[in-house]
Amino acid sequence: MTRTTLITDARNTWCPGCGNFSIQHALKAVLLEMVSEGLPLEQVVLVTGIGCHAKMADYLDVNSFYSIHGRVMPVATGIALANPDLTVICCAGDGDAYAEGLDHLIFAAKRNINLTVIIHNNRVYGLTTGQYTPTSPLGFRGRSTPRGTVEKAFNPLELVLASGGTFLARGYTRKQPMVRALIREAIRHRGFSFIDVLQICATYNDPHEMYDRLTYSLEGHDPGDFDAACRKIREWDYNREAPIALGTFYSVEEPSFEERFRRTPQSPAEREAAIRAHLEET
Amino acid sequence: MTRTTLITDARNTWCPGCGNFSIQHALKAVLLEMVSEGLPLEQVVLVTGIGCHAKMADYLDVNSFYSIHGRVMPVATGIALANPDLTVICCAGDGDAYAEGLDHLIFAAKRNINLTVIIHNNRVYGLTTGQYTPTSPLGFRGRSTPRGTVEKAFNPLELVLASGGTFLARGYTRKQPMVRALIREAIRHRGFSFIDVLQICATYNDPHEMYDRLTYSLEGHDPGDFDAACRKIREWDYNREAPIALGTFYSVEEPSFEERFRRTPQSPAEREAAIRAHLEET
Amino acid sequence: MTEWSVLIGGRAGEGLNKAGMILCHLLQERGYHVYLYYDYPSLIRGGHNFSLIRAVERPVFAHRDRVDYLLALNQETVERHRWRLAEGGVIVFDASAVRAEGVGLPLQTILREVQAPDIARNTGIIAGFSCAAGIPWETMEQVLEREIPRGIETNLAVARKVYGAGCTLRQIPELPRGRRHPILTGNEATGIGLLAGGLSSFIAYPMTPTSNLLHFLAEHADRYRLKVVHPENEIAVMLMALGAAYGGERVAVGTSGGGFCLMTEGLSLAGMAEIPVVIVLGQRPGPSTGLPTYSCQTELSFAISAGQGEFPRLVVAPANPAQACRWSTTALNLAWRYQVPAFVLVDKNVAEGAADFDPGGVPAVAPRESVRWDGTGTYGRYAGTDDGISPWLSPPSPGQTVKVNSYTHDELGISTEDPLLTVRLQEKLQRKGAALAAEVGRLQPVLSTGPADARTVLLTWGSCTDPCIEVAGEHGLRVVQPVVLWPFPAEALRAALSGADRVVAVEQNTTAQLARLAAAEGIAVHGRILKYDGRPFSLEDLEARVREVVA
Amino acid sequence: MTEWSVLIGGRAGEGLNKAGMILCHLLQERGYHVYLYYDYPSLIRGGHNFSLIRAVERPVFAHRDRVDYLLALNQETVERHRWRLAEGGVIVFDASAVRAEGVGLPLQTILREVQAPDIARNTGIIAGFSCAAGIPWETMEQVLEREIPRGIETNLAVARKVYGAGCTLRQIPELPRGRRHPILTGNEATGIGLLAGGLSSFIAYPMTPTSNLLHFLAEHADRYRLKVVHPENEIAVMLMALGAAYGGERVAVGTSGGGFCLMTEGLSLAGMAEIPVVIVLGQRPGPSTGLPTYSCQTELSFAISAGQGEFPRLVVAPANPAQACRWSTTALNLAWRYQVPAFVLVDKNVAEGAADFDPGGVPAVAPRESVRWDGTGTYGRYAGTDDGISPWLSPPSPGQTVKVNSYTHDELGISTEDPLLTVRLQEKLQRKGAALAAEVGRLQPVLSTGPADARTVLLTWGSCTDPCIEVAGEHGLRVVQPVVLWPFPAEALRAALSGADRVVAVEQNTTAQLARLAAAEGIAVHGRILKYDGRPFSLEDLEARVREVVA
Ligand SMILES: Cc1ncc(C[n+]2csc(CCOP(=O)(O)OP(=O)(O)O)c2C)c(N)n1
Ligand SMILES: Cc1ncc(C[n+]2csc(CCOP(=O)(O)OP(=O)(O)O)c2C)c(N)n1
Ligand code: SF4
Ligand code: SF4
Ligand SMILES: [Mg+2]
Ligand SMILES: [Mg+2]
Repeated sequence: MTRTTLITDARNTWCPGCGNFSIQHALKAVLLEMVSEGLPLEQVVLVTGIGCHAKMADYLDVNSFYSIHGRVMPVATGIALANPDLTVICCAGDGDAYAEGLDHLIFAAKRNINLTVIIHNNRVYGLTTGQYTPTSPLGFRGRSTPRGTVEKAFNPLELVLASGGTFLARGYTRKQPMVRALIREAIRHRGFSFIDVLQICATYNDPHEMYDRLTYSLEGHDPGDFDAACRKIREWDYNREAPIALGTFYSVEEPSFEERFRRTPQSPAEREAAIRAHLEET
Repeated sequence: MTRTTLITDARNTWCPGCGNFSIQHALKAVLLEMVSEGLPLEQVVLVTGIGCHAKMADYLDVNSFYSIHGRVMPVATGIALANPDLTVICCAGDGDAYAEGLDHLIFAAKRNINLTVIIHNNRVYGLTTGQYTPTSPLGFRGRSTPRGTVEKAFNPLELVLASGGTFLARGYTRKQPMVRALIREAIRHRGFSFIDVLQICATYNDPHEMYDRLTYSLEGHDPGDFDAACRKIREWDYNREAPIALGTFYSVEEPSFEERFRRTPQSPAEREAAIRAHLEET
Repeated sequence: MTEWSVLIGGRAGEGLNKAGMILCHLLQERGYHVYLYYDYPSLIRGGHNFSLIRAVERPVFAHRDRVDYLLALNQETVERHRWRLAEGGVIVFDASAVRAEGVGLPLQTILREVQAPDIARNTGIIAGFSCAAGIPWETMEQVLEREIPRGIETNLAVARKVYGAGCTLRQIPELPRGRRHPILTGNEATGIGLLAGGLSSFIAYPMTPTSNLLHFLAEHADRYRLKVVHPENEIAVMLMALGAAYGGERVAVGTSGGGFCLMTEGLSLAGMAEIPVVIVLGQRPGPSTGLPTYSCQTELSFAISAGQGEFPRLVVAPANPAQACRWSTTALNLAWRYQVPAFVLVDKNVAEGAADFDPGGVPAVAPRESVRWDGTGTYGRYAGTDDGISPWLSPPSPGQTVKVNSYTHDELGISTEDPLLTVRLQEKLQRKGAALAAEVGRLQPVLSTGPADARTVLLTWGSCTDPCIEVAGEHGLRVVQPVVLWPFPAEALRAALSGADRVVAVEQNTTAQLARLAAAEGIAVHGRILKYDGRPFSLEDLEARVREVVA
Repeated sequence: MTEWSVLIGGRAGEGLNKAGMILCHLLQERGYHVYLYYDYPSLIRGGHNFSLIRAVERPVFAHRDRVDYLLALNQETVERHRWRLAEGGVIVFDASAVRAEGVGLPLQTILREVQAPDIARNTGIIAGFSCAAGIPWETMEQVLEREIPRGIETNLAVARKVYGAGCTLRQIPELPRGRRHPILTGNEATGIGLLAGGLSSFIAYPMTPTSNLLHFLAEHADRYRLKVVHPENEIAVMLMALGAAYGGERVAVGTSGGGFCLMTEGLSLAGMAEIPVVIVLGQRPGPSTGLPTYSCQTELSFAISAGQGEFPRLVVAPANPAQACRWSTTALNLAWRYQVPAFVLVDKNVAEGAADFDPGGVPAVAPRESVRWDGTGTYGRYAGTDDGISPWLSPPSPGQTVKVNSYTHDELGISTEDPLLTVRLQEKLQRKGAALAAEVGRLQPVLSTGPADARTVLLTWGSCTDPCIEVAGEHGLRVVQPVVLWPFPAEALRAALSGADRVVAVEQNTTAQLARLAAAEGIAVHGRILKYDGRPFSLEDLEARVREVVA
């Protein structure tokens, strides 16, 4: 029964007003759409880290790997390697993907492995009660930095672009239809697709007034133009106020990693013959 | 006695023709120069990872922390935090800094902590006998990829620039005087200084013919110009042949991390009083 | 013995931990020692949270199932905890949200009248309780003023309305009391202990149950001129700590099992390079993410054997905030003395449980230094000595080089692959371990409570200790707690167990890890009382289990 | 017993491992079983390397100090190893570089004459040896042709010149021989064993002593349609492996202690999420970087207790390539059967030592699957069963969801914090562990050699086993080797030790880790022979130590 709604019976424990709801709705809607267009739902695998965002694995009634903090990308990479036909979607936190496991994000982009990565970028550690993350602005006061951070945020899109990602976008949880469109586009994209979603954390970090004021939709932007992508990505540096573009910054086709590892499994008899032949040669 | 030469009695075991010799000479020369100009040698601390490059810790007769594979940056960060007056120099391998411990490199740059980072980028794991690294070109045949890699190299300078590094340069071991000049400049620079040194590995990866042909010195380049730095950094992507600029791409002044943590240590009496006062308030 | 238990429950995000602390303060004002157990799931709002406070004439660190007062902010609290209500127990509840028998308070109306925010419902309930328990208005006012930093006026207005309308139902009598003490969690007490040990840097990545140690030290960094750093992940934490220690800082890190996994490679480096560091390791149920906000004792074997290779280390496991403070100081001092990694192995119950804390228990601040280099000849970071401890030097030192090394090395710190130097290095580490063990043996590493001639002994550790002591008291049993778990104090333990013919291990894990350690030393354990649902033993729980086993 | 030892030494980078292998092949052609120990420091060129080959009538995996032939490419080899020369032993050396008594070969001249590269000096020395040992030219020619892939003509030219000028000095007689066998290192045999177990993916980050397993499987990936991936670091290795296993691959990883540290968090995830994976863990001396290219047995306790929380796992520790092959197959099969992580715990001596390998010892390829879901009702990844093993399903499966979870979870894989479900999960894991232990008990987990009534037993494991067996033989002792070390086969061990009144542990570490494990099960160990210089026991070494202890 729950199959038609894609929602499990697990009790939802996100705070009222949390941006995660918006991402959940968007993702659910896209999946239902794609299923109605013929995608077998069982082909979908959701991989999450640990954090508020990660509860998506409990809430969505799809295959899921509720992994550990920071390790969404390698888990997802392993799944895509095992079966390149699966649609592997990653919901990762900013603490997850930008701090604990940043290297994996960069290598997933470098390999251009076919994953759809949605970063629930609330710019705070939600579940551990409000510490700064790598995208918290300079001076952010969290529980580990009560006098304010002394390091600037980095711009994750810049990093992923430098790493070789082939699809880069930014969303905002209070612009749900666009998030939905971006997720759809990202899943369709063959290769590494990355969406940094600015997510409201109602409890520890809620800059919605600022986002509402500064965000705008990319228009007339050519996502095949690398230099234009750079410029637009750099417009806002996650520290100072500046216009914040939403939409797809960059999208190009490149060979994807997991395809190079497609193999027909060897039967036991074939394997045995292969070993025998090998040992004879040695 | 060895103090004047800065070389210990340890037996040198680099292969004949190895580019590490060139970096060693350059570094030694710079240190001797700086010492003659008044830098107290005991203020210098060398931090290395594990790999051929890392033997520098055994060979140079300076304070050193011969650490573990991939962890040069956090060790060096800890040292700089402990004592911001030390001159902390990092010799890291490309396997070290770009694979095993890439996240630390990015965060060191993000923090703009005052380190001088020299990457011995031979684009191969030397000590473990010749596997590809993140800067090995697409198709590189190493012992873990005998049919050639299926992922492109990334451009480490692009990544460090996106991370917030304030000094970025590239050297080449067969241009020793320039390497020396760059190291000197990097040590002088207050903040995170990063030099990607293209290093010949005589045994597993020796593209010196190609480097000799394609490298050129940056001239008339303004290292304060971010966009120009981007352009020059992107000229060569570590995969296809293209002109390879050597020199300082980028250099700007920003507040450095360790300075924010300068503290006069608390005496036991002060500490005791502080605890007493604290508990009284609680 | 006069004692009282109070439970306050509601939804996550409603400030139930804070409310529990206020109740502790109120009861302390009435002359009691207090203990707070705080139970919450891993989420920010909406799950069921509760604080359980026990107030007793003497210091305790254990709770009872039975409660005298049940304070309910929502219906779920009543449903979940009604079974706990003792005879004559009273339910105090928000009548606008809960249906129950007892003291129903029209909190919605009251809050609306004084335009108080929702969070002030806690104050309302606390006022209802105070009134029912016969706690004088002045006492309550004073505590609220001290403990509520913002909006005290509105809160007092709420309290006044509730208190004014009520009457005393079940008096909690005042006891003659001494000096009021601060109420500290284990995390805070650990922090104070580290500070008393001379801590100058603290580096951590947040992870329950030690995140609050990071928060506590970050909050008070200025006061102690402390460097507090929260880096990108636990690998960086450990390696930065080692860099800082090399540079001359006295440094500790905090984490839990999952984060500790990532520190193990650095731990082994600390062992080889002989760099001191203190690791506050907070246990929570695994494997893996498990139950992040609950408790267990499953990392003992792991802490003892983590990291490749063999090297000396110290593991202490305090049972409560008082021990946490004292042994954290000791851990820091021994780490620096012996240049080894030292663990303060706590569990969630110790780390986040709170109790009134006697400031007299804070060790004197007299940081024990490493042996210092005497300045003659050439400095060798790993110079050979009888006890395996080489003099310490942090750079800069004019004319000398300080070389630390993760490879097998000679006395100067230069790498070697020579078999004889390898053996020498291994034996140096062993000698250092033996010296550490000898010193540990002199520190009373095993605590024993109860009749020395009792034939039955509860052998336990960490947060199971205080419940064991209370239960054992009633049965005339002895309780033996090794506080130091490594170097394993086999001799002291054998002495503490002498005359016992029935040793029962009480642990919060599935494999009886302490019992296994003892067995490896030839110390037999005859029974096991194990618990692994993440919750601490209540006295009733443990009492029943003990009765089964000793029967 | 007829046996011969040959040492060939020179500088790193001069191909001494390859030369050792060629010597093995030559001696095998003469009808001998062979063993190769390869000793090299962690550097690419210039240090001292040597291969030590022992040729015996029956299979062996141990070396002697004494050698009959010393083949020296440089003076250092003669100086370092002269003491080894047995009476009547012969030194064969490059007279252009070495001064010694014996067979001096003018290799510089010869190489110049035939314009051979420097590396062909090996061939020259080998030819000198072959001639001196009376190995027929045809045999040598055939072996060289088979083993030297490039430039065989030049090499043969060198060999011809050397061989032509020499004469037989110390004949190595031909033995009647069976079928020629491949000569495999432990790494290769492990690879073959994993492949026989149905391996479909191998993921590793290079680290001595298991890098060569990665290289071997990468080299032969096409032949076996294997996915071989070398990711950014060991954390990624472990997590990719778990992702791949979830996706349906049979996957193993390879590493050493330092890299394994970084896998421990993923290991615990494997335990909680019940995802199988095989970890080939190669031991090398620590702590930390230590001696990267030498050997030890220090990760037993670590492998058993690594990772937060408590969960079942399998640890097997083969003694030689033959066991490595067989037990790697078993490890893979049991991992997938029980959905647990399984270790193949080797040491450098096993991993990089080589011996002739009987292909008949390769287990039949019959991958043992997990229990499969029967397709009825709703699939629950963690469905409760008597033995704790839940049916396995990899996505995609129409109409079903496969949810794995690092949190404490219910049968469907949804997170829970409920105490009863927590207990149920913990007990499910315990039952699974018990089922695994029961199966292990039926697999002959403890091997016993020598007289069953011998009162003195050498209790040993891993690469110490074969030296023990050879030495024990001369003293009439029993040797007991637990091949499975976890679940600890206490019963089988007790049975194997029955009647013994003197148990002596022989291990390559400082703390006698196996002895400790045995003690924890109440099995007493009376003596310890420990070695911790990174080098394997030679038979003379061990003989002397055993004589001391059993005296
Ligand atoms: C290795 C490890 N370190 C620390 C933690 C504790 N932890 C759990 S979630 C989390 C941060 C979550 O932040 P983020 O990824 O941004 O997710 P959010 O809660 O904001 O959605 C941390 C530090 C952990 N589970 N594992
Ligand atoms: C955690 C860990 N993994 C693997 C290794 C093995 N290892 C030693 S050096 C090295 C690579 C060195 O490559 P690089 O950093 O490029 O240094 P180079 O030898 O090329 O100078 C590796 C993988 C290790 N020491 N530690
Ligand atoms: S803490 Fe923030 S991110 Fe987490 S559930 Fe609440 S609002 Fe959402
Ligand atoms: S292997 Fe390469 S990097 Fe290493 S010492 Fe030899 S030439 Fe230098
Ligand atoms: Mg977040
Ligand atoms: Mg390299």
